[in-house]
Amino acid sequence: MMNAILQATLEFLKLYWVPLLCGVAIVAILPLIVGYIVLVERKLMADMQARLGPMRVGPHGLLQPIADALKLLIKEDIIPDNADRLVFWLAPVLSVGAALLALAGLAIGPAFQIAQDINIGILFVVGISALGIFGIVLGGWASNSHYSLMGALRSSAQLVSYETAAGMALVSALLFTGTLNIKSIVEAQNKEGIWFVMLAPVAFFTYLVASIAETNRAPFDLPEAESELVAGYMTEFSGFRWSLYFLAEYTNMIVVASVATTLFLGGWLRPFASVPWLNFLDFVPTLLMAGVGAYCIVRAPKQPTRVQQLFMLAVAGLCFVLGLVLLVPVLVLVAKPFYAGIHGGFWFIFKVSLYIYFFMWLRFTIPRYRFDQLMRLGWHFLIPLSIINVLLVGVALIAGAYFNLKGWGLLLVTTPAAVIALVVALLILNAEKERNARQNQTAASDFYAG
Amino acid sequence: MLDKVLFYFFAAIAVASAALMVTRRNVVHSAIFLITALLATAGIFLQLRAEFLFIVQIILYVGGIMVLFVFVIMLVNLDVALQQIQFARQKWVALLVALALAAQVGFMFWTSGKMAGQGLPVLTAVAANRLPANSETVAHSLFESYLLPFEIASVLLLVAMIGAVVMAKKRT
Amino acid sequence: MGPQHPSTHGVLRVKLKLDGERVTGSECIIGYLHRGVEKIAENRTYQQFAPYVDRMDYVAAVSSGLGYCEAVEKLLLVEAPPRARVIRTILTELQRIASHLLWLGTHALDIGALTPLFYCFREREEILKIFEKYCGARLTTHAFRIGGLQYEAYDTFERDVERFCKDFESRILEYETLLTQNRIWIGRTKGVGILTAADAIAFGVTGPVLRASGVKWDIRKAAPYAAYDQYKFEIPVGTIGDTYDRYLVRMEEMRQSRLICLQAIENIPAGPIMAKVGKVLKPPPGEVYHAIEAPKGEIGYYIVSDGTVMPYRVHIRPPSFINLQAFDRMVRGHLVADVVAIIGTIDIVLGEVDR
Amino acid sequence: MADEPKEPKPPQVPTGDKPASSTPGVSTPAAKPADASAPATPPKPAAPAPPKPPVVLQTPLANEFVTRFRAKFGAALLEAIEDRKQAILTVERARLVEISLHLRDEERFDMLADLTAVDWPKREKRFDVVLDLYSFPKNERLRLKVHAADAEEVPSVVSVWPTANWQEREVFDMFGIVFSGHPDLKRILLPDEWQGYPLRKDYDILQQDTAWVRENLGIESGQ
Repeated sequence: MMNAILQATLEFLKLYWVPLLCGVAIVAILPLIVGYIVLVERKLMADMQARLGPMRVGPHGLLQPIADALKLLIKEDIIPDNADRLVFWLAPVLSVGAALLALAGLAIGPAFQIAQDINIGILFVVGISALGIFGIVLGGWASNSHYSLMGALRSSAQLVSYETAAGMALVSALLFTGTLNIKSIVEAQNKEGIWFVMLAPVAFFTYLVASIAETNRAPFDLPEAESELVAGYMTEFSGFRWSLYFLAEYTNMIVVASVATTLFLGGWLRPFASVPWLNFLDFVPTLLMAGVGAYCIVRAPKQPTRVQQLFMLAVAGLCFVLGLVLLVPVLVLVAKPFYAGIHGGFWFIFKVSLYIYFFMWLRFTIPRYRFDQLMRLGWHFLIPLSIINVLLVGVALIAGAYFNLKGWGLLLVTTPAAVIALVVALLILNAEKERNARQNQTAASDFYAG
Repeated sequence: MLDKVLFYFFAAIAVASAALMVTRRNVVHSAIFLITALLATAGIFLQLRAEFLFIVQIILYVGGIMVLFVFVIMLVNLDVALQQIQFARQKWVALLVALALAAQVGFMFWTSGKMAGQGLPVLTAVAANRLPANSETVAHSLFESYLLPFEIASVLLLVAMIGAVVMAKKRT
Repeated sequence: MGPQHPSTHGVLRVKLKLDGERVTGSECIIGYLHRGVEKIAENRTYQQFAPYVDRMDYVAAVSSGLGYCEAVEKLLLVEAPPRARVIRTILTELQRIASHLLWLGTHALDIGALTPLFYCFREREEILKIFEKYCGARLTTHAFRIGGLQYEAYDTFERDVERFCKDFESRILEYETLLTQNRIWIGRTKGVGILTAADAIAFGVTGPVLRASGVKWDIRKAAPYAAYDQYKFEIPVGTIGDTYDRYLVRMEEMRQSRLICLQAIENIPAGPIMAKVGKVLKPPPGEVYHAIEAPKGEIGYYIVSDGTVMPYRVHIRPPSFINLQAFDRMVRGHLVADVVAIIGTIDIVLGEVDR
Repeated sequence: MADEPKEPKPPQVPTGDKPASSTPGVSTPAAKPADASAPATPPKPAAPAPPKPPVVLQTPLANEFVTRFRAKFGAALLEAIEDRKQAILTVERARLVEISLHLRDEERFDMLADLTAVDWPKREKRFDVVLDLYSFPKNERLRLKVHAADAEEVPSVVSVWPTANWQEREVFDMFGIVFSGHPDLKRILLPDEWQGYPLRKDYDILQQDTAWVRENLGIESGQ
């Protein structure tokens, strides 16, 4: 029996050592990436609020995430008495596990994808991230305080209802690709020469809103911020356990952002990838990196302490090296095969960070929805809109095939579809207003169905 | 070789969690073990290269139905459920049915041993690349050869949903 | 919602009777910050009591100080010189803007918008700098004395106030772009916490809350005090008296206050800043009730003097205390999430509620 | 009361045994006497004399509003004076609610700005319950006063102006005056089990509820 297992593992290793390695790499680097995303968020928030944000730890607060991580590791880990130990331990693990597993399905660059060619790509990602709900519900239940249970139920109700809307939005985009495999989706966008966001803008919009709600962020971050629920399901967790939830939330954000990029914004394709005369765009990444490096050098002497100046110079050096790495495949012919991998990776990360920037931007500017408004938006507005949008895109596709339009030609057909969808949206909205006016808002509405 | 090990691994988990699920006193624990059982069956689908079924199993059962289960468990206040005696009085009837079932399964294994082929028929899955992409095959069969049953089933589901909503409406 | 709650603006405990998510009744338990100001007043001379007045509504200390000083001046039948009255008006209007800014910031934060708080505090900082340059204190300023002013306006006073007023116009637009047209903000505030005009008057509610319900009444116009009769300004009035109307009324009030300051700086009359008032104040026996328009409503001082150095009885009519009574009427039938918005929109300061 | 600029006040010859304050009321702001040489400490009047010693500023109020009011209520109106141009009506305690209803409906004093009390321990009717009314249409203020002895109940005006609810509770909390007909008369600012009524003159400022302190704070005394 023993050698059977040994042989099986050897066989397993021979077959899958590359994705295993990538998996380990991702799981190791991710906390760091998430830490720096949090830093960027705090800096952005500060900048928008006419203040500076974390400046103390390292130059411009660059070492802040490491300090946070250390603090969280050392912090005392309190388990509320007569809480259910097993579930209390399991819940955050489940949450993080689901988020990281979903990350496996995604393709950063044409070469870099952990689960190489599973042909249910997008479905795999969406399905696995749906497991995250258990982490939240069980977490709320395990800390057995009434408030966190209520918070957990509310956030999972929100997740469940917005998943349908997100699912339908993805369906209308998948109509164009015809396959679920991530790599072929991006190829389809490359072949068509146009990103699907132009073909199905309404779908992109519904997916955007639904993904914000799905990751419990910005106007929909009700469970944590609700004044009497304090921190929702996360209240009782402290120290590292809490940071697991935090990690799960930000990884979910990355997962959602990369699904949107792959499906709508053309994955790792350079904007106007197939347009030959726009090739100078290849130099944009290097110029960007060089710009950042130069800024760091300019700022370096201004740093108060010696070690911070060195640190800034190191960051500048890193940026220049990256710039160089991005430049080499474009110029040197021999490095042509690497071109797709490196530049693809850059553009993918660039689009994902734009998407996440938009998340953060929303968080700082607009106030929070009330829970019943949130559910009403989900059920009465988003889901019907996305279903109707799927029908309209289907009809548009048939018309497109009939006139056998290709690429940009498809726009002729899909834009009217989008316009009709918007008209329908407006119809739903003022139907909503009349219903409210009639009801003068005092009727008790069932909160979980919204 | 790898498939065999994987299969046994998932099967063991499925059986163990099913057994645990039934014996747990705490409702939430049994729900968790039910989820692990479902995930294990999904694993077996994957091991048989049916990834569409794998993901549908996860989305449908674990992501959909189990969430509902856990919701209901949370909303119904738990301590009442705990007090009720877990095992109803018809213990003997249950034992009888279990024995009958075990006998039948045993008979099935025994006869299959007799047939051509060797012992426990463990399907060795075909390598992934030679299989047609199974989401397409599922789609083809579902929407082409069995379109009518598909439509009837959806209508049936629709009616069930509307029924549920109507019943819920009356109560609030 | 216990006394240590993040969004009750101080130590206020609210017992909510809920039916599911809906509030059916509420009871405010107050008194946590009760310092017995009125009892202390009976054992302090008139001048010694002045700083206590600032500690009641610590967000609008200048205007409560003005109310007290003017009440005692009425008791003494003394009139502050014109220069003092104009400077008092400028400082009170600046304090009104500062108090409204603090209200806007915390109110928006309760409803979820993070950024307005920092914008508001940036402007409020400018005002507090002016106070600091004028009388050395930022919050509990004790800027006025009975009979006039203690300090002459420092030399760049006009320029500072003018600079502040000049760029405050664009700043208000900044807040408005963030909130007024924001669909979620409207969703959270429109139709929430409605108080009809009749209820408002019945509950004795005053200030922006009353004006938002449609009653056009402002003591600065009804019974002008200090130098308000010399300036032109409108009184913003709401229509249905919900949280959104109160928001609009207060934003408009900030604009009007800015106009008053601008008009006032043009000609601050020369002359003495202190009336002929002796060191020891012994007002002739009798009583007086003097009310002014504080940012939160009508703050009234009922002072009874028996001719001695110490007042026989001082009663303060605090706007927050009486406005809070209307809270129960406004919160009925709303959701728990709205309770936070309603507490914010009444704009109460617990120091003033408990005295 | 709109403060029109001060016109010289007719000095009113004070009756009673107290020397009048040496200089008449102020005529122009600048000419205010250096220090208000009001009598050092007015001797406490004998019981039957009007509660406050007559002083140059209080003139009997004789405008048409008072005549109309006297015509309607006659005996209920005990005294109508004007102190520093603010009208004060002292009315009979029993008919307070009836008078308030009249004032609110006919005279249109639709807002009760303030309700408080003053403690004059020397008088046998020691408490003054003071109501400050305001009328939006007429833009006028009026002060109603009611005298009440220690154990006497004052009829509550919550039915007329709901705003009186908390204010009466505060007066009860601070003075111990019971308002009959008040929906739930209990302490509003002080802890419920607090003994004594702080704002009474005989309640020394340093005195505190020693029982409460010993029990809650576990120390002998707060000082």
